[in-house]
Amino acid sequence: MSSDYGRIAKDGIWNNNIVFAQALGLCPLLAVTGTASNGLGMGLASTVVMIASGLLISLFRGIITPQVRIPVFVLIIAVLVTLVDMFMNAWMHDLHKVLGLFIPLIVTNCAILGRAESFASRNNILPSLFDGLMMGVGFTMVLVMLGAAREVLGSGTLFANAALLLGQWASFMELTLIPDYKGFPLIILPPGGFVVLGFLLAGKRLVDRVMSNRQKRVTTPQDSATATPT
Amino acid sequence: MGTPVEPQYRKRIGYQAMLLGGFSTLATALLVAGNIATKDVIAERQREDMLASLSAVVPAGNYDNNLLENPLTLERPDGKPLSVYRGTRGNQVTSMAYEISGQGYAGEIRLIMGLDAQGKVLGVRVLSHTETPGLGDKIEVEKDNWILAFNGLSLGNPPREKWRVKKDGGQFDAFSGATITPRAVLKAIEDGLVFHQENNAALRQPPVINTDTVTRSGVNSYEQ
Amino acid sequence: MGAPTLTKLFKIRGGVHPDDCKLLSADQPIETLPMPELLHIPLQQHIGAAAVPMVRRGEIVKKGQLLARSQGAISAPVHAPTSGRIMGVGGYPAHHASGLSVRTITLKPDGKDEWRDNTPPVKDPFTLSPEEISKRVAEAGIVGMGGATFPSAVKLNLRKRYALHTLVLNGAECEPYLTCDDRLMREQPSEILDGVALMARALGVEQVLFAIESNKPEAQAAIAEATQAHPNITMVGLPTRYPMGSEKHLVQTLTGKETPARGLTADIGIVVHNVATALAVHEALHHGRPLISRVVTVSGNAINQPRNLRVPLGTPLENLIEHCGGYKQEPARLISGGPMMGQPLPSTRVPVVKGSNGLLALTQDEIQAGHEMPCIRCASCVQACPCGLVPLEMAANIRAGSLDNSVNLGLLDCIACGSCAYVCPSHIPLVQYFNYAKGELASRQRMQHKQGETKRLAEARSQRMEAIKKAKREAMMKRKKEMEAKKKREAEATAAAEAQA
Amino acid sequence: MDQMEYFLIILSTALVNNVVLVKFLGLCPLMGVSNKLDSALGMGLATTFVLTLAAFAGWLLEHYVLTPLDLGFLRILTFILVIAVVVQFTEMAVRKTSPALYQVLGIFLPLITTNCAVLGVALLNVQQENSFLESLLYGFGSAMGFTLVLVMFAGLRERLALANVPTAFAGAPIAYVVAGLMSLAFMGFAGLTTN
Amino acid sequence: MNEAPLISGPYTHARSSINRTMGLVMLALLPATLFSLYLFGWPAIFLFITTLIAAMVAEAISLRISGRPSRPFLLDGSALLTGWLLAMTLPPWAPWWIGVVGALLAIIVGKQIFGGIGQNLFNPAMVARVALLISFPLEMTLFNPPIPLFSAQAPGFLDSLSITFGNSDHLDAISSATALGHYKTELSRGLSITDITGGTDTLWQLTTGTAAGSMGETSALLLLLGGLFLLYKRVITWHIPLAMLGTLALCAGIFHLIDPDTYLGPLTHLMSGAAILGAFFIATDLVTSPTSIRGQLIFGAGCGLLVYVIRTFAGYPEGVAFAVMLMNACTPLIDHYFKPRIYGRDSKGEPLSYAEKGGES
Amino acid sequence: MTAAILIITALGIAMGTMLGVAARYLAVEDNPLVGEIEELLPGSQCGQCGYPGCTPAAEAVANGEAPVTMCPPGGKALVESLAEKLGVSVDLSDVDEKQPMIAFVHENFCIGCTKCFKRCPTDAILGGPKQIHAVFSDACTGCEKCVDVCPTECIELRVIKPTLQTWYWPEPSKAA
Ligand SMILES: Cc1cc2nc3c(=O)[nH]c(=O)nc-3n(C[C@H](O)[C@H](O)[C@H](O)COP(=O)(O)O)c2cc1C
Ligand SMILES: Cc1cc2nc3c(=O)[nH]c(=O)nc-3n(C[C@H](O)[C@H](O)[C@H](O)COP(=O)(O)O)c2cc1C
Ligand SMILES: Cc1cc2nc3c(=O)[nH]c(=O)nc-3n(C[C@H](O)[C@H](O)[C@H](O)COP(=O)(O)O)c2cc1C
Ligand SMILES: Cc1cc2nc3c(=O)[nH]c(=O)nc-3n(C[C@H](O)[C@H](O)[C@H](O)CO)c2cc1C
Ligand code: SF4
Ligand code: SF4
Ligand code: SF4
Ligand code: SF4
Ligand code: FES
Repeated sequence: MSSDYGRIAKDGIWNNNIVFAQALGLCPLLAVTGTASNGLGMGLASTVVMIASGLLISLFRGIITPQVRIPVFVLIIAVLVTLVDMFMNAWMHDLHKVLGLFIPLIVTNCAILGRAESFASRNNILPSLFDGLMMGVGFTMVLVMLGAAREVLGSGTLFANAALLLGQWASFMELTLIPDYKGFPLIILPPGGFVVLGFLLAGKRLVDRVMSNRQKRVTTPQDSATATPT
Repeated sequence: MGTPVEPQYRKRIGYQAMLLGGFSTLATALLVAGNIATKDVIAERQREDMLASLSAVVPAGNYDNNLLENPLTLERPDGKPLSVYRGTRGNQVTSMAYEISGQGYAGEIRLIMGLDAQGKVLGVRVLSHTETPGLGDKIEVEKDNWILAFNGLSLGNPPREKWRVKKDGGQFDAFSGATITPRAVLKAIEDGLVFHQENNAALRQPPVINTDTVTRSGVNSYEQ
Repeated sequence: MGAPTLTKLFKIRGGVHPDDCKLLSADQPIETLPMPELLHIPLQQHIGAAAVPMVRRGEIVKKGQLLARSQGAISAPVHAPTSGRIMGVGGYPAHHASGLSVRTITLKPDGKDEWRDNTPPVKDPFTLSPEEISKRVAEAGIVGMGGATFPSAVKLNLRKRYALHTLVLNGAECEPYLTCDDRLMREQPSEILDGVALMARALGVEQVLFAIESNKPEAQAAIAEATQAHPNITMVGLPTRYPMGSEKHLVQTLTGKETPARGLTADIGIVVHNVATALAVHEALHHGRPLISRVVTVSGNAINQPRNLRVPLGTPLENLIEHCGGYKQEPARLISGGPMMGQPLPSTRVPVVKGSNGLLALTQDEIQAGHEMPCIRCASCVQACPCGLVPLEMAANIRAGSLDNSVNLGLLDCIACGSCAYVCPSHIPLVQYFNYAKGELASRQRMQHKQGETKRLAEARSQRMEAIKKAKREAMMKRKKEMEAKKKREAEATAAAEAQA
Repeated sequence: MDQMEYFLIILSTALVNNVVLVKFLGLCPLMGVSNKLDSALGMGLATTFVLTLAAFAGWLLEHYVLTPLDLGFLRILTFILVIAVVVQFTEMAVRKTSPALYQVLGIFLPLITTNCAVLGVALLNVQQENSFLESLLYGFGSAMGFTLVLVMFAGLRERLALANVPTAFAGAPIAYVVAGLMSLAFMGFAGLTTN
Repeated sequence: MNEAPLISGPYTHARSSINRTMGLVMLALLPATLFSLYLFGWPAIFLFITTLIAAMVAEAISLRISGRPSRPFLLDGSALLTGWLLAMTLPPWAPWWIGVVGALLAIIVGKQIFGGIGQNLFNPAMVARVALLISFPLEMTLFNPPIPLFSAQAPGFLDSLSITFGNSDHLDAISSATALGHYKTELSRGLSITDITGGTDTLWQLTTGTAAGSMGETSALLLLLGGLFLLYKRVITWHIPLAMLGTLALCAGIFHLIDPDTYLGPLTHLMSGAAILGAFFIATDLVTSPTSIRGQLIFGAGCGLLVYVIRTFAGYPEGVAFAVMLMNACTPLIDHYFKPRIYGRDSKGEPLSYAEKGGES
Repeated sequence: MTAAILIITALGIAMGTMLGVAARYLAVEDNPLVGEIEELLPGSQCGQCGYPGCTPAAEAVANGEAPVTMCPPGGKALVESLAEKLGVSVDLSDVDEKQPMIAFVHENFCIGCTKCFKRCPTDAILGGPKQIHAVFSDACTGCEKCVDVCPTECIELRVIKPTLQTWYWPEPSKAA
C-alpha cells in the first residue's frame, strides 16, 4: 500500500503532472502567473479544492449514476470553489483582488473534473484525498515555477507581494534580483506566458531524459523490460 | 463509467432526478450557509478598499466623518450615475472624491480624484488602466511622480488654455514617446473639474444627517 | 525546319528546361557494335511476367530463335540475338539499380550470326488483319522502347476495349543526352513510318500524329519529308521542355485533353508509341526479325567518344564503354537511361536490355550533386511538377512516416519525372522519397494480402482442429456407447443365460 | 448603425479580446484537440454551439432567477450545473440522432464542460451587464474567436508534426511557443475597437 | 556494388541552392541598405553590424547546442538575411542591445527552436520586431530624421558610438515620429489630413526617403528596384507582392474616396512605412508563405488587408509585422485548402471522367 | 434563503429528470469497436502481443489497455489503421518494423516428427509423419512457434530476400 501512495505522489508531482503531462488547468496557470506569489496563491486555492473534491466524490461514488455523473461532480466542485471564493474574499481580501476573476474558474479547471473522473470516482477515500493533495502540489509547483520565471525575467523581482499572500512574516521572500532592470514586459504579457511555459516544459523533458539515462545505466535490461500480461 | 453491474432501481428516471435534486439541495444549503457566514465580512472588506483609495486622494485631516456614509449620486454628462463621496467637518462639506475616466492609448483609464470644496485638486490616483507598461504606466504613482503634479491646481489655475501637455502648447510634461496617455489623464481631470464647477451647488449641500444607514438618500438632490 | 505545325498546341503545367547536352552524340551516326564474347539475356526485360526458358544448357541456337516464351496476358518472349551455344540458365546481375540477380540465359556466340529460317516474311503486311499484326508483334517480343517496356502487342489490342481515334508517335526524346530516337528518325524515317502505318492499321485509327521536339530540327525535316507518302500521318513540332515525352502530357499538349487519373490515354481515344517501337514493328512484319537488338546512346562527359550504337540485347555494358574509347575520367555516376529518370547501375557487367536507351557516364560537374539541406518551402518543386502535386508536402509526410497522407496528397499520381528534385535548391532526393513510398505501399499491400491469406488459413486450421476434436469426441462417445451396449448385451446375455439356467 | 455595433461586438470578441490568446480561457482544449485539422474544426463547431447556448442560458438564469431573488452567490453553481447538463444532453442527442456527427463532435462534447471559456464567457456577460442580444453576440463572437484560433493552431501543429523540431521541444513545448507567437500576432489588433 | 550511396535520380540538377537564393536577396537589399546607412550615419551602421553579428552568433550557438553541423547552416546565409531584415526594421539610432535582443529572439525563438531553417512557422525577423515593439515601446518608437553621413549635424564617429553603445539622451532632443505615427497621433486628436500635412509634399519625401523612419522605410524606391530584381531573378514570384500592394492600395483608395480628410490616400500608404519592404522581402519569405499560386495570392491579399486595417483602425501606426505574422499563422490552412489541381483530377481530387469513354474530338 | 434552496432543488430535479429521460430514450448500444478492431488484426492468433489471441488483443485495444502498437506481425500498416480507427496519434518512428521473416527447415536434419506441423497456426508447414517437412512461404507469418518445438533444432527463421518485383528504393534518410 505504501508504495501505492508513493506512486500517487510521484504521478501527481512529476510523471502525470497536471500541466506537464496532462496539459490541463492551463487557463489559471497562464493567467495568474505574472508573479510567483500569485501562482502560489492560486496553487494553494486549487489544492484545497482538489483535496476536498477528491474526498467528497470518492465518498459519494457509490450512489452516483453514469447519467448524472458529470453534473453531480461539477456541483460538488462548484460548491467548494464558491466557498473558497467567499472565504478568501472575507479573510484574504488582498489576494482575492488579484486572483478574483480566476477563482470562479477553478470550477472549470479541467484538471479537477479530470481527477474526479479518472481517480476519485474509482478509488477509496484515502487514496483519493492523497491524490488530490499530490495533484495540487504538482500544480502549485508548476504555478510557482512559471510565476517565478516570468517574474524574474519580466520584472526582475521574485515573490513580490508575498506578504499580501502569506502575511507580514513572508516579506523576506520579496527579492529584487536585478536592480535597475528595465523590465521585459513581453514575458508578463500573454505571449510571454506561453513561451516561458514552452521552455519550462522543454526543461522538464531534459530532466526526464537525464534521469532515465542515469537509470538505464544502473538497472539491467531485464528490469526495464515491461512485463506483458498473459 | 466502469461501474460493473448496476442495480435496476438506479436506471429509473426518478432516481436520476432525485439524485441530482438531492445534490442541488445539499449544495445550495451549503452555499447559503457560507454566504451567511461571510457576507458581512466581505462587505466590510469592500468598504475598506473604497476607503483606502479615497483616503489616498483626500488627506485625512480634512474631514471628521466616514467618507463612505451618504454618498451623493449625480448624473454625469453622459447620463450614467456617479457616486460622490463627501468629507464633512461639522455640517460643512470640506472635500469630496469621485471617479473620472479618460480614453487612453489602449483603453479606458479610470482615476479617482479628490477635491476640496472650492474645487482645488487634493489628489488624483489611477484606479485601473491598460496603458503600455514602460510607456503609459508612468501615470501610476508607484512608477512616477507625474500624477502628483496636479495637487493644488484648479480650473483657473493654471488658465484653461494651459491645461495641455507641453507638446500641445500647455504646461504639463508628457512622457517621451507617449503623449496620448498624459493627454487622456489631463482631459479626464479637466472634465472632472468642469463637472465640479457645473454641479457646485449640489455638491456643497451637506449630507442629510439623520439617516443612520448607508442609503441612497441623496439620490434626487440634483434634480431640484 | 520549315516543319509544318499542324494544330495549335496546348500548354501543359510545370516542367523544366535542363541543359539538353545532346550535341555530345547527336551527330554520331548509328554504329553497329561488334558481337561480344558472351551475351547475358535476362528472362525479364519488360513489365509483366517473366518469360519461360525454352532452351537448355549446351543447346545450339540460331539467330532469332525463341529462347524463352511469354507466359500470361502481359509478358513478352525473348529471342537469340545471334547464333551460338547456350552456356547456362541461371542468376546474373540485373540491369537494375538494386544489383539483384535475375534468371538469365547466357549465350556464347559462334561468330556465324546465322538466322533461323523458319518464319517466312509476309510479302505485304498491310494485307494482314489487325489481330494478325498484333499477334506477330507479340511473337517478335516487341515491348515499348520509350522506357516503360510495356508489351506493345497488348497496347495494339486496345481497340477492343476503347474507341480509339488517334495514334501518337512519341519522338519527343525529352531526356537530356539521349539521341537514339533522334538518330533513328534521321536515318530510317521511311522504315519508321512504315511501322507507324502498320500500328495504325492494328489499332484501327485514321489519324496519326508524329510529335518531335523542336531541338531536333533534322529529325523533324526527315520525318516531314517521309510523311508525304502517308497522308494520314502528320508531323507536329513540340516546344522543348521536359517532360514533354511523358505520354499523358504529350497528349495534352497535342489535344488539350487530360487523361483521367489512374487511367490510360486510351480513355480519351489515343494510344502513344515510341519511334523505336515503330521501327521494331517494321522489322518484325517486313523481315520477320524479332526484337534482338536496339540503339543505345553512350554519352556523358566521362566518356571518351560518345556514340549511338546498335547493340545486340544481352551485351555487357563494359563492351559499349570500351567501344566508345573508355573513360576520359572516372565517372561519378553510371546511369542507364537519361539523367532525369534513369537508373544508377551497380556495375558495368550488366547486360543491355530491351528498355536501355542510354548509357551515361557522368562527371561530378554534370551531376551538380549538392549537400542535402532542409526544405525551405520555396515551392519551386510545386511550380515545376507537371502533375500539379505538392512534392514538398508529400516528401515531408513520407519522412514523418504518414504514407497514407502522402497518398491523399497524390503520391500515386506522381510519374516520377524528377522535375521537382531537379529544381530543388535544397537538393532533396524527392523522387527517392516517392519511389520509396510507392514501394513501401506496395509491400504493405502484399503484407495485407498475405495477412488475409494467413487469416483464412488460420481459421481453416482451427476449424479443422475443431472438427478433429469433434470427430474424436464422437468416436469416443460411439465407442463408449458401443461398450455400454456390449456390456448391456453381455449383461442381457448373462441374464438370459441365468434365466435360462 | 446598430448592425455596425453588433458587428463590432463580434469583431472585438473574436479578434481583439480573443478568448484564448488574450483572455486565457479554453486553453486545455486548444492544446488537447489541435493535433488534427478536422478534429479542431469539429471541436470549434461543438464549442460554438455550446458557448452560444450557455450565454443564452446564463442570461435567462441571471435575469429570471438570480437577480430577482438576489442570489448572486449561487451564480457559479447554477451556471455550471446548467452548462453541464446541456452539454451532456447534447451529447446524448447527437449520438442518437446523428452517428456521423457524433463521430465528429461526440468525443469533444464532454470536454466542453470543462472548457472554462464556456463558464467564463457566461460570467463575463453578467459582469459586463450585457443585454440579451449582446450576450448572445458576445458568446457567439467568443466562440468564433475560439474556433478561429483553434483551427489556425491545428494547421500550424499539423505542420509542426512534419517539422524537424529538436526533441526537447517536440510536441507540447513547441506548441506552447507557437501559441505564444500567435498571441503576439493577435496583439496587432489592439485598439481595433475600444472595448 | 558501387561505392557511391544509392541515391535515386535525377542525376542532373538546376544550378540553384539555398546560398544562392539568400545571396540574391541580400544583393537586392544592398542598394537600399547602403543608401539608408548613408542617410542615418554612424549610429545606424553600428546598429546594423551589431545586429548581423548577433544573429550569426545566435545561430552558431543554437547549432552547437542542437548538435547539428555548423558550417553548412551558418553559411547558407539565412541567419545573416534574418539579421539584415531585422536591422532594416529597427529605428536606426536604437541602442545596441535592441539589435542584440532582437537577433536573439529572431534566431532562437523565431527559428531555431522550430528546428532551424525551413521549419519555422513565423517569419523570424517579424517575430523579433513585434516582440521588441511590445517590450520596449519607448526605444522602438523613437525615430530620428535622416542626417546624412558627413553632413553638418551628423554625429561624429565617437558621438555615434555613445548613441549606440552608451546611454546618451541625444535622441530625445531630435526625435521625430514616422510619417504614419504622426498621422496616427494627429488623427486621433481629431485633426484632418490636410491640417496635418500642411500642404507639404510628404509623398515625395516618403518616396525618396528623406523622412524619419527605420532603414527599411526610407528608401521605398530603391527597395522597389531590389524587389524587381528578385522578380527578374525568379527568387520570388509576383503574386504575393502584387496582391499585397494591390489590396492595400484598393482599401486605401476606397476609404480615401469616401472621406479624404480622415483616410490617407493609396499612394501614401504604398510609399510609407514598410509596405514595399514587406511586400517584396518579408511577406515573400519562402518558408512562411504558401506554396501554391492561389495560396500566395490569398496570402498577399490578406497581408494587404490586415496592414490597412491595423494602420487605419487599430492602435498601431504600422501593421506590416503584425499582418505578416497573422498571415503566417494562416499559411498552413491556406496550403491545406488551396492546392494545385492534380493532373487528371478535378479540383476535388476525383479522377476526371469523360462522358463517353474514349470520346471523339 | 429557503426560496433559494427550493428553486435550485427544483432545477436539479428538472435537470436530473431530463438526463434520466435522455438516458432512457437516447440510449445507444455498446460500441462495435471490438469487432472492427479484430477485423483489422492479422488474425493469426500468434500471441506475440502478449494476449492469448487476436480477440482478447482487440478487446484490450478497444478498452485502451493495450497500445495500438502491440501487434508485431501487423507492422506499421496495422498501427496506422488502428490509430486512425481510434483517433489517436502515434509516433510511428518508435515502431521499429521487424524485418519480415519466414521459417526455413534444414532438410538434412528434419526427422519428420510432425511437431512443427501441429504447432503452426497457419498450416504453413507441409509434410506428413516421417517425411521431410517444408515451409510454404506464402503462408508463414514468421511467428517462431515451430522453432522451439523442433527436437532437432532444424528450423530457423530467415529474412525474406527481396526480388526484382519486391525490391524498392530505401528511404533516403535511412539510405547509406
Ligand atoms: C507598442 C506601443 C505602445 C504604445 N503605448 C503607448 C502608451 O501606453 N501611451 C501612449 O501615450 N502612447 C503609446 N504609444 C503610442 C506612440 O508612442 C505614439 O507615437 C505617441 O503616443 C505619440 O507620440 P509622441 O509622444 O512622440 O507625440 C505606443 C506605441 C506603441 C507602438
Ligand atoms: C490494358 C493495359 C493496361 C495497362 N496497365 C498499365 C499499368 O498498370 N501500369 C503501367 O505503368 N502501364 C500500363 N499500361 C501501359 C501504358 O499505356 C503505358 O504504356 C505505360 O504506362 C508506360 O507509359 P509511361 O512511360 O508514360 O508511364 C497498360 C496498357 C494497357 C493496354
Ligand atoms: C517523364 C517521362 C518522360 C518520358 N519521355 C519520353 C520520351 O522522351 N520519349 C519516349 O518515347 N517516351 C517517353 N516516355 C515514355 C512515354 O510516356 C510512353 O511510355 C511511351 O511513349 C509509350 O511508347 P512505347 O510503349 O512505345 O514505349 C516518358 C515517360 C515519362 C514518365
Ligand atoms: C525572398 C526572401 C524573403 C525572406 N524574408 C525573410 C524575412 O522577412 N524574415 C526572415 O527572418 N528571413 C527571411 N528570409 C530568409 C529565410 O527564409 C529565413 O531565414 C527563414 O525563415 C529561416 O527558416 C527571406 C528569404 C527570402 C529568399
Ligand atoms: S517526380 Fe512526381 S512530384 Fe516530382 S515533379 Fe515529377 S510528377 Fe511531380
Ligand atoms: S524545391 Fe525543395 S526546398 Fe523548395 S519547396 Fe520543394 S522540396 Fe522544398
Ligand atoms: S500479435 Fe497480432 S496476430 Fe498475434 S495474436 Fe496478437 S493481435 Fe493476433
Ligand atoms: S514461423 Fe513456423 S509456426 Fe510460425 S507461421 Fe511460420 S512455419 Fe508456421
Ligand atoms: S483550465 Fe481552462 S480549459 Fe482547462
